Amino acid sequence: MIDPLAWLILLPLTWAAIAFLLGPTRGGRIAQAGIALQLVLALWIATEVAGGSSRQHAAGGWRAPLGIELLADGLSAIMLLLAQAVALPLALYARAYFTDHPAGIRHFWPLAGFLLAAMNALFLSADVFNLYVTLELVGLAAVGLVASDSTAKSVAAALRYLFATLVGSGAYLLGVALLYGTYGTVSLSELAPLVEDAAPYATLLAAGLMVAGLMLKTALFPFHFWLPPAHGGAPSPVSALLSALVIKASFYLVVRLWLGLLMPVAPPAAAQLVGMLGTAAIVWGSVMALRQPRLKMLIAYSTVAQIGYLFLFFPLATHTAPDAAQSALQGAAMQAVSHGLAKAAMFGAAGVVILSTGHDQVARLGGITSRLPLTVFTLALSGVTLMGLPPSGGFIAKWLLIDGAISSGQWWWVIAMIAGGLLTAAYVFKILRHAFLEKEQSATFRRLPRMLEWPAFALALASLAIGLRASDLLRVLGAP
Amino acid sequence: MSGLAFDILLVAALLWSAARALTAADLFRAVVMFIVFGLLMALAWARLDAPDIALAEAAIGAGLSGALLLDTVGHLRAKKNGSRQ
Amino acid sequence: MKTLMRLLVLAGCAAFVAVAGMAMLVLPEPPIRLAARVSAELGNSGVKHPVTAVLLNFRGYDTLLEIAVLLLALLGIATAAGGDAVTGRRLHGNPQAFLQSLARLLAPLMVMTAGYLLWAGSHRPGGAFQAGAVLAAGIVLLYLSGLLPAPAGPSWLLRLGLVAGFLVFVAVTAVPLFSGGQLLQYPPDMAGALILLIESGLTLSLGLILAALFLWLPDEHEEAEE
Amino acid sequence: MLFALTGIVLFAGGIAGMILQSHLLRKIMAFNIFGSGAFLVLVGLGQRDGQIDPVPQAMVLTGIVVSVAATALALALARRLLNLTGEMRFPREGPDD
Repeated sequence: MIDPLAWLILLPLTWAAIAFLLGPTRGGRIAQAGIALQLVLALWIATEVAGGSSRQHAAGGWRAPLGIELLADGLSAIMLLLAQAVALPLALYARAYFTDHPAGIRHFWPLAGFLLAAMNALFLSADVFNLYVTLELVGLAAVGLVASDSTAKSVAAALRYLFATLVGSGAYLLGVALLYGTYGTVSLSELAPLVEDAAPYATLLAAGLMVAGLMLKTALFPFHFWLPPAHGGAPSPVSALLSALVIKASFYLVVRLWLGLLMPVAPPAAAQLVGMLGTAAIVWGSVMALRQPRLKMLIAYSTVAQIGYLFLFFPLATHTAPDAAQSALQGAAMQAVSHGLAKAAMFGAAGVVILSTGHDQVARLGGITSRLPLTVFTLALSGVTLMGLPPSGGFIAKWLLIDGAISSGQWWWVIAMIAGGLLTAAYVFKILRHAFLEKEQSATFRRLPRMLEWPAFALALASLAIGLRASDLLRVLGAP
Repeated sequence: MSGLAFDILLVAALLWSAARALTAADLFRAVVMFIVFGLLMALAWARLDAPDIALAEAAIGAGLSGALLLDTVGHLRAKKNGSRQ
Repeated sequence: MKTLMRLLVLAGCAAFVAVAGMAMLVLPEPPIRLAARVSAELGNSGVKHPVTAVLLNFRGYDTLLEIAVLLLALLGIATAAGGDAVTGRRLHGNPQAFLQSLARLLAPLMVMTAGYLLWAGSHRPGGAFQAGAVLAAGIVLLYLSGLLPAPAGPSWLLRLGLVAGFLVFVAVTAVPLFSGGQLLQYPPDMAGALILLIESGLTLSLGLILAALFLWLPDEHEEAEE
Repeated sequence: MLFALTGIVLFAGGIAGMILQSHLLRKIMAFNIFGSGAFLVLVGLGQRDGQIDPVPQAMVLTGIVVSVAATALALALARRLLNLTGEMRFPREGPDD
């Protein structure tokens, strides 16, 4: 009757188009209703997957290799759940934010709808060419959102982002072309056994192109140059969506391809190299975050650093013992989820600060503790997750990654992670230290609608609580 | 055999027009070379027995993209002249 | 420094060409032949032209997402244009009379060509995209000759026209789900009719979208804000 | 096969142009050129035995439409940047106000 897979894609496509027709005010209402329904569908899929049954769907009724297949397994289910769970509070937040500060609202809802549809389609697709189309959709939607307040700064950031994402998907597409030329199919399920049996050089080249293209889209160091201006310069609801979800989409795809297709041909040295880039990202992103005078730029650089942890998955899971690979995957998934929740909360809180004080200079945050206590609490809680302190989701994530590093005998990644944790603590405490200072004489605060602070706080709380319910999440992931 | 000779010529022209489009000093010439490149691509698609793509490339690839680019060059020139006055 | 960078990039690209070229020359026969499967199922696709069959039946889901990409680009452009409403480009000076008579002559021809391409798509090269492109050219021509008034901001009707094709496509995609089918699964005897329905909607909307891509580009003299 | 090899050259050249050219219009043309290169590989390699394969042809049709969409968006953003800054290249990274 109701197939959650198909509806998770069709529902946001439909409400995006309708929101375009209706305009921002009524569009916002229909968007919230749509996202709420999507969350129910995603929960449904996750429960089913945790129960041990994965779901398939053959678009057009044609099975692979002729048609395009959709597939929901544990990893897809978690990502789908994350996307809808972050999107719902952000939708509430965005309505309050744009009511107060209407620049950039005009096409926000249709763009956000297409973005969600594209990400859901990406998480569900099992066809490398279809994945290319979803990647382009995600990229163009994100660029449109970055440009939405259309100032010189944000337009330049959007354009830089657009070129990066186009080069990334171009490399991915060339990889798809090589795979099709080699094997005659673009279906992941058909490709997997073929790649394992025989891998000519073209396959290796395709693997390199696809992974490199996706790393560019995920902004892994040294491809991170486009991220801070794009995420730091966009309106806050947009920054939250981009930092929490959009980069996770391309990261998910690298993991999906690596696990499902490319691992047999991947040389271990390549995985070590990716891990080293991840480490460099952790260090560089954190140091740069520490040096930023503006709160949103600080948070954006923190994203660059947190992406680094995600990529530690590759050396830990490539040609290592099954239990090490298992904890690496669990750790990466936990990191994606907890960072998604915490970062959405942080950008949300930064937006509150900007609307209330009119600026986001870290050095002038003094006094916000007494005026915006909930927002400071939000920043602190999400900081706990980013640092990886117990009982947060970030703690479980880093603990699982460290477990994977130790059981695969690669202790050097443990050093990287601990150093990263300390650096994270440094920039989180920098924010809090300034927040707890006395109010400056000149500082003014505006009263804000309540629906602005609470969704961000809920997200921060969720990023902490997910650590307590980690076993449920891992059960969804662990299912075949 | 004449087919192959034609293909080699076509490929050479494609590469040449692409190189000129990327490197020509004058922007207007570069855009014109880009449109030539699009039309040659349409020819290549026809040689690859892909008439649908040839049609689309000529209409959308060379046509629409070319029009967009040319219009932007015109816009750029108008802007430059306007700021000089 | 800059020359060094240039040399490095060019050398990298040359190395890539060499490696990729070699890899492609030693490629074995592909183990799967999709072309054969397409011909085998062509009879059940509702159309006679294999490319159209792939585009709107076997891989129709790709095409649905591709229309979404076009709409997204349009949204991005409307956003980038800034201001409260899209004012679109303005005509500078009066268009010449000959352009007007040319447009009067060509416009009906273009509509007919678009109709022909649309109809032809089911059994030979052509289809909604090519037809939409011709339609778009017609709209732009009418506009440049001053026969079509400038859109004073995207009215409700215009927005409906822009998304109508997409909404029809989504509807056809969703309907089979209610009877336990897969998305975009056509009943075999109705496949031809449904594909034509989708393509007709798309031709109209694609014509408008492609024309709008051209006409909505930010123009020079409208920046009054800031 | 000849066309597939040409595609590789176009792809590499387009990427080089994307990196090396600073003018935004040239970057946009470079994007179209490396896109065309990838399309040529897709069809040329898929049909290297001379048999027509409608599947990559349909994929390229999809790809061309996606490219045009991206081109139009890039041009709109570039023109907006031109209107705001008077330049058609990226502004130098300035210190954040």
